[in-house]
Amino acid sequence: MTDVLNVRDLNVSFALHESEVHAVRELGFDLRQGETLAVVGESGSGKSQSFLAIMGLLAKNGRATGSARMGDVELVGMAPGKLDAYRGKDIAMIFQDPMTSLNPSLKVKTQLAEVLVKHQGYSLDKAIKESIAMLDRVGIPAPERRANAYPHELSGGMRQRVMIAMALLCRPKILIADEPTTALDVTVQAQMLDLFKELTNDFGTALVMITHNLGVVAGLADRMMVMYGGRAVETGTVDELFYDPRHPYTLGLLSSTPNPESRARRLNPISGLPPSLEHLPEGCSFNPRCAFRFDRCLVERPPLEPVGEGQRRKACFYEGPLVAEERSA
Amino acid sequence: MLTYVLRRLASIIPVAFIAVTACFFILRLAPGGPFDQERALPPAILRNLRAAYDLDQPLVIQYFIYIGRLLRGDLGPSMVVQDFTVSQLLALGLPFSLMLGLFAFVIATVAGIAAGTIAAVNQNKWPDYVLVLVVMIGLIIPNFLMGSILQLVFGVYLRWLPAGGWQNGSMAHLVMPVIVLAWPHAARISRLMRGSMIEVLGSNYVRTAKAKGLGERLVLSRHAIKPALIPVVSYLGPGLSYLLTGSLIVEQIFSLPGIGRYFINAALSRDYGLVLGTVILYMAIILVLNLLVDLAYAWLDPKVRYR
Amino acid sequence: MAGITRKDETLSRYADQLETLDAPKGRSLTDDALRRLFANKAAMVSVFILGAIVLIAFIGPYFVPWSYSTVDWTAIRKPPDFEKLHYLGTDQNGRDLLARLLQGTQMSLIVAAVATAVSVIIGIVYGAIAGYFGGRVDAIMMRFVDVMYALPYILFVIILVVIFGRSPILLFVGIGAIEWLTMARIVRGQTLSLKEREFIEAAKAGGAKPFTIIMRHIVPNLAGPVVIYATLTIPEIIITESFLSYLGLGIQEPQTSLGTLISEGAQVIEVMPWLLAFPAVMLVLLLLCLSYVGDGLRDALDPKDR
Amino acid sequence: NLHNGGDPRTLDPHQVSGNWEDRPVSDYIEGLMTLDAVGSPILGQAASYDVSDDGLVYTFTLRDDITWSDGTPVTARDFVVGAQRMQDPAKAADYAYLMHFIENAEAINSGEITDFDELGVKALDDKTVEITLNAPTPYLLAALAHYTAYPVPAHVIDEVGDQWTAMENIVGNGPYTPVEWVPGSFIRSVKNENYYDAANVQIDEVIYHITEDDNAALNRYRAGEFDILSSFPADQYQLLQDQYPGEAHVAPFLGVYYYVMNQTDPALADVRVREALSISINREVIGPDVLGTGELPAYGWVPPGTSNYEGEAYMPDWASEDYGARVERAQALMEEAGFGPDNPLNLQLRYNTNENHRRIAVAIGAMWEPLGVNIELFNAEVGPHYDALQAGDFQIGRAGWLMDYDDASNMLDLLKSGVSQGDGINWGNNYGRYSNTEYDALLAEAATELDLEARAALMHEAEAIAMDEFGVLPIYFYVSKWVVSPSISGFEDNAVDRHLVRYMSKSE
Amino acid sequence: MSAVEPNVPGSAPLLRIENLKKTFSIPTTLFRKPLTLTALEDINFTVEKGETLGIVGESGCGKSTLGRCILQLISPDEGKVLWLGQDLTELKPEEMRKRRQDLQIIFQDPLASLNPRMTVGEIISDPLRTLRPDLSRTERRARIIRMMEAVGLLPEMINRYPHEFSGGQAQRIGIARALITEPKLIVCDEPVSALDVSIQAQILNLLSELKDEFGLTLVFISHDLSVVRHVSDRILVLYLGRIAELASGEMLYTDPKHPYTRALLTAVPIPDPKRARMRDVEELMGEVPSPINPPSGCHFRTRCRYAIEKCAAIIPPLEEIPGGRLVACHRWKEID
Ligand SMILES: Nc1ncnc2c1ncn2[C@@H]1O[C@H](COP(=O)(O)OP(=O)(O)OP(=O)(O)O)[C@@H](O)[C@H]1O
Ligand SMILES: Nc1ncnc2c1ncn2[C@@H]1O[C@H](COP(=O)(O)OP(=O)(O)OP(=O)(O)O)[C@@H](O)[C@H]1O
Ligand SMILES: [Mg+2]
Ligand SMILES: [Mg+2]
Repeated sequence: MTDVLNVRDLNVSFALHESEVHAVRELGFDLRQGETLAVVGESGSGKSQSFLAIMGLLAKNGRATGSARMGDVELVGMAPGKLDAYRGKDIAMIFQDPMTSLNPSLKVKTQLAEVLVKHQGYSLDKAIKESIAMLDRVGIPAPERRANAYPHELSGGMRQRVMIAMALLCRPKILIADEPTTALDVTVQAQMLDLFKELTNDFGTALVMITHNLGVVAGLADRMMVMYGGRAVETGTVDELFYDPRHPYTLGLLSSTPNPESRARRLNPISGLPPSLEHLPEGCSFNPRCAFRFDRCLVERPPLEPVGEGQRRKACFYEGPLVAEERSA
Repeated sequence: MLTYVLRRLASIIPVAFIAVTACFFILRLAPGGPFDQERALPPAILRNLRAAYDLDQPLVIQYFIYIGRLLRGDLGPSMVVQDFTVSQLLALGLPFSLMLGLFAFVIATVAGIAAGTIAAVNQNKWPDYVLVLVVMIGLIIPNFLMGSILQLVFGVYLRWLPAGGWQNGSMAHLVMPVIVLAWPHAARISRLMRGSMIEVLGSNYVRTAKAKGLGERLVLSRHAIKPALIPVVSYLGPGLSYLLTGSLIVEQIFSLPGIGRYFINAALSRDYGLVLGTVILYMAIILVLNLLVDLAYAWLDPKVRYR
Repeated sequence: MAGITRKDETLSRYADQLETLDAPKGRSLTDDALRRLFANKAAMVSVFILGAIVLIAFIGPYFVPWSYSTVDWTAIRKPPDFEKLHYLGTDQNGRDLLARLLQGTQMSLIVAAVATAVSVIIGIVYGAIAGYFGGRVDAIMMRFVDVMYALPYILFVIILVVIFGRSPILLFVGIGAIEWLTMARIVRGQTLSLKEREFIEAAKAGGAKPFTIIMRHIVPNLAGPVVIYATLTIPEIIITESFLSYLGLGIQEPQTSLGTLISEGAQVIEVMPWLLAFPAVMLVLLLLCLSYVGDGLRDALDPKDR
Repeated sequence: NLHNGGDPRTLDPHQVSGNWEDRPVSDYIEGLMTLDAVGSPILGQAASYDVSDDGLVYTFTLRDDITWSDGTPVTARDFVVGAQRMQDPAKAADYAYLMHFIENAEAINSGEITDFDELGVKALDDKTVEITLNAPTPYLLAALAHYTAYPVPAHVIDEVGDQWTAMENIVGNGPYTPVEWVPGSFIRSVKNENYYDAANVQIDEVIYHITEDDNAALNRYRAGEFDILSSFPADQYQLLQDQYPGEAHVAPFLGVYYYVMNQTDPALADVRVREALSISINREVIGPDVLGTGELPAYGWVPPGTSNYEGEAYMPDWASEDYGARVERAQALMEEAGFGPDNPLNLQLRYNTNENHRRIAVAIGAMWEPLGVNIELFNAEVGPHYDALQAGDFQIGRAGWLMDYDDASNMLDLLKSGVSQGDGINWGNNYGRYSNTEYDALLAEAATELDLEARAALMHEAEAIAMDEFGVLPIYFYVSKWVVSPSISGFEDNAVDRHLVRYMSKSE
Repeated sequence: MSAVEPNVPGSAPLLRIENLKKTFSIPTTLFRKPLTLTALEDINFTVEKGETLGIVGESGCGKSTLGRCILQLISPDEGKVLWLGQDLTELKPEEMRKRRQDLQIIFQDPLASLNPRMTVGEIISDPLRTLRPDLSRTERRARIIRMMEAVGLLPEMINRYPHEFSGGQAQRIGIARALITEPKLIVCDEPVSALDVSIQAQILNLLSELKDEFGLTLVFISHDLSVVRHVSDRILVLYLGRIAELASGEMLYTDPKHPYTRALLTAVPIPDPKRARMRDVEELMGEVPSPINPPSGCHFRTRCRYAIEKCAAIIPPLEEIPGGRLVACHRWKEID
């Protein structure tokens, strides 16, 4: 399997009036054809911004450096005019916030069909037909009528599905899905996940799934990447990370998940507050909340290093077993 | 929605009626009358004049006489331009004003939207500053001055264009008036456009459009324009009605047969009939335009509902 | 996490504590906007020039050897002449143009400030109310605006003058009271779509009264178009003033205003160009700076933009 | 072959009142008398006339070959109908009073007589018109060349009534016939081939451009679009002289620009104050410097060149005095009257809105300053301004008088005392309420004097009385300001400022 | 906690919804009549003090609309919203505003519900400013900062604008705003869907603490059944604007009666990769029907494997069945 995306040393920062927010730091990962990479992590840890940077869609005050190569094409720093040849066609993105991400003054079908007209050179009629078919495929009832609706007439879930449909239209090589199913109910979510699976299988699309729902990760992803404070702290296959987390934050995430089968009264969140990106703590960013920290963590930042043989990596100095019972506070 | 349109159209009548009534009495509050001239008219003649125009009746009676005639579709005589009735004057000037106004309107709107968009895309870079400069010149330089300058430069010195007049109806006669009329209008539109465009360009749905790889042109023309037009559209209604009727200076400088001058001159010369006639006309124009604007809102922003 | 409590005392104590610590203070859009405005070069240069113009207009007359009404019989319609201390020349009445220009600028600045303030305030409040309440209220309020549009504004001014006599202040207020119409329409249009946004619903859920919603949630989001339109209104006001003054309804001789100076100067472009050039330069400078400041202000008021 | 002016109210000669209306009207309708190129009355539609010995009855015989532009012959009835319409109260003609010297005209006009046939204008037969006057009127022939005495096409009026001036109905008996009128833009008239002198009418088509903005008109003239301008902005005189030498025609004409002093005002009732105000005006700078077109300073009341007014023009002694001395004397007079630096006289000076009026007011205000007179300038629109003057609601007001007909009495009548009428005194155009019984008596005597010289002497005497008492403040005599392209010949300056196109020709 | 309406005289339930109905009209073209979309119909339930009612259902089934109706942000077409026995739909605006201190909502769309021109501090303090004018500035600020900490926002972010936050952070701002007035009932419209599990756990813990400590009542709308299950005492299942089933969380999960509920439960993703892969989702047949033109009879019948003729003819009533639960299905007995 070939790599479709190689990201190296990606940094994203935002200029604020007095300071700079360094939202993503030294991010690096590879994405293979047909695989599904789940990106999980703290909210505000830079998941969305990393991929917006790759798409060339940062807010005006944002700046990206580093490299993101899609085959031979370097995406970071490419002029928007050139990027447009790839965006929407080879690399597509489903945004997190479906209400504001759809144009309120255009009909759904217009917003869908234009992608096909632009990238596949379809006639408008054909593109609309295709779009309606895609709406149908993502499970929107009465797609012909919905295609004629304006976004505000749709419920949140339907808007989200429209966003998904939009991204899928060109069968992209890389699909970045930024929390695509958060607004969906489980039955539809299941449908969507199937759809994503089909897509990766049939077209070899590489899927990046940004999500908070570990259930979704478990069911869909091949590999996952955990982010904290703007950095990747652990990567590996889903099984590795779920059953043998090596980073305390990963462990924290897993243990704070509510289990549908058991009904504990209290959940186990990670104690403490997420860090401020403006002033990250010295050393490891996670250290103030970490139960396993030792002196070195306070002064030195652990690099993302391979663990054992495989592709697995983590950024933590602690080498011992992570057992929940051992956690102190 | 059809009923909405019909209802709005029907509302022209009562609103125009109110406007006429208000105007009728306000006019009479203002000092001076239509027959004040440089020299005193002998009382007998003044009496004759007043009788000829029913001005000798009590005000309320005059009002009912006027309304009565109005209901029969008669706007009455003009007191100052006696050879024409008010309806004739307006009917003669309106086609010209419509043509001039629409010309200027289309040009100004297109130019203004384009300039505003370009400025917004290049926010705080040199094209932005330059466009602001170019466009604002049209607004800052008062139209009488702009008119004179154009006339001198293109009419007198260069002799490229006729300096005024309208007798043979050639387009060349329209060039300067349209420029004078359209420029400030374009300036306003471009300013409003720039502001709202900047706002829209920062929105998430424009980001979505970019993510689709649409290219800047399409992103602007399909995704950004419509929402960005919303504040501009509210200006377009009054703006167009102003272009149709507010061309006094342009008409005077270029000797054009429009209706713009009646809107001010009739009031100044207390030509009661003509003032009321222009008010009715203006009322109709503005109500229709505002209706169009409100329909345009619904088109631009589907969330806006009619009630 | 017992902080979300009804224990007001605990919280008050906490509040006192906060005072002593340097916990971040709350800031508002205005503070931010000002700071951002200062960072905008074009706007700051313009602010500086504007400041200079204001200063010169108000203090300058004390340093000019002529008063704006003094007639110099020896120098009627003379171009700039440094020996006679007519630095910008004289008009057809032999009055010093520099003195008149300063006086006129002063007058126009006052007119612009007062009338714009009046028109902006009325326009915003009126437009926001109409747009926010919508429906019948909106229809009636907007029809009123239409009627006002249709009535010849000259008549209003004439009647105002008749009723209240000729006070410049009144005139400014009068002009402002005419110019608010378009502002109101623009504000209403924006409000119509703003009020459908979810954060307005959120404010309602927060128990805000309609008036509060309008003032706190709608009006700040109108800032962009309002600022821009206000900078568009100013030239209009200056010209309207000169027209009214020309009709004898505005500023009375021997006082003058920029607009008046220009409309007089426009008559003699070729024969006495100085009478047009200096006031025109002043006006263009003034208004261009205003529009750059307006842009800067709009940008500054937009938190997404820096 | 173009021309220019303001926007006419009407082309009906009997409703017309301004010179911009007169121009197209007088080119399409001709009265019994008409004017030659220099403005003197000559025979028009009339071939000849007789005057009775008492000067009260004039009998005119019409030309044989005259017809309206539609071919219908012009008859005496057309003149009678014209005169009757003029006085018809229902028609409410502004200028009806100009013809009130005709027998019964005034009574008909005010509705006292309802039988129009009693009017002193009668058709003796198809070709003979008889006019009966109240009193001998030396300027009658000139008055008959005025539009108030024009005939109307009775046959058209019979059919369409007041609509006869509509473009589809209009016919004339003059050298041109209007064919197109675009309000706000132009009126176009073409040569009337039925005109008796058509053979000598050179120009085929006249376009009267409606351009209210004088500067714009001048620009269009300079752009080659106009051949003649009927006025130009005074400030541009220099430019015209430099760049278009000889094309600007500035000629005196019959009118005076003056300030009225309200003599019901206690301060202004004092003749010393009035004298001080008058002599401290430096009239020599107004025309050349303030206005720039060189208007003649006015020290007397009757414009130079007025007909039937032979004799030395009034010129006060102080006119030749040194201006500085005059100001000193004025200061002394003011002091005598009780005003001075400590007790300044505050006066409001009203003028109607106009650039020139404003400038003159400013200049004169400045001239009065040394007298300790504080002037507050107050301008208003024409209507309210004259309302205020007529109501006597002012202190000093600007006014101007363009003579309706070329006769000194037209000027002097302005200063006659008011006449008692039912509900008060009608001061007419004597806004300042100047009143002097001797003056009134002299004028009354002149009105019945048949001998022109004696009549002129009486009037001179009256003028001197009023001027010596500073009844008004004449400032300057009007000039007409035309610009005529070198390609036009046949344009002659004249004091009545009426220029018929039939005398002009254009070379290519 | 009994699920059946106790309706003890004198002690009205905290919130009681009766026969609620809400339709929207959807304009079509210029000349045609607008279509009617029935978003909610025939909704009846009660919420007791201190209880958490979970609401689940297909997206577009009217959950948010229901939430808005409870808060009177939109007015229902029919029916009553009784707050302590008082019908909110009949209150005057002024009285309703006073009530708002007790009733709050956390909006579904985090970013859209935040005023883009207000700083976070201002947004959170906005309800306080209107509802608690008695507080001084510093006190208000203290509360804001406390609140921000409570929902996991750093106090130093107080001067940032909404667009400078990530989705999850924005969501927390919304939560903070709802909590700051110390309401008695909060409608949480997917309050944690955008949050990472750790913060989600923190918020859920916070909510349940508030509940325990002050008897806060929640109406908790979510898609995430594990979360709903975790927080809710009872769960209401909506389908196309109607109630399908209402039962205590325990019962619903262990023994779902309505076929739709069953389908939902099997689709819940399991956060365990191996089991997730093995699992067999009972996929629903067919399409979600449109609320504009819903199927006759039982709305779910088109996708229901148990549907019979009766289902197409008669709308199943909401029946009370043993265990104090309600279900709207003709065949609940026969199923399973
Ligand atoms: N325009 C901006 N200006 C300043 N800071 C920004 C801007 N946009 C995002 N940020 C900051 O960048 C950080 C990363 O944001 P990002 O959207 O990538 O988070 P995320 O991981 O996607 O979180 P979530 O799961 O909540 O969506 C956040 O702390 C956010 O506050
Ligand atoms: N303002 C409106 N105008 C027209 N239709 C509306 C409006 N608001 C909601 N709807 C419709 O009402 C139905 C219910 O919407 P609602 O937002 O309550 O769904 P929901 O259950 O919250 O969905 P989701 O879980 O996706 O948020 C949907 O079909 C939606 O399209
Ligand atoms: Mg995100
Ligand atoms: Mg919802």
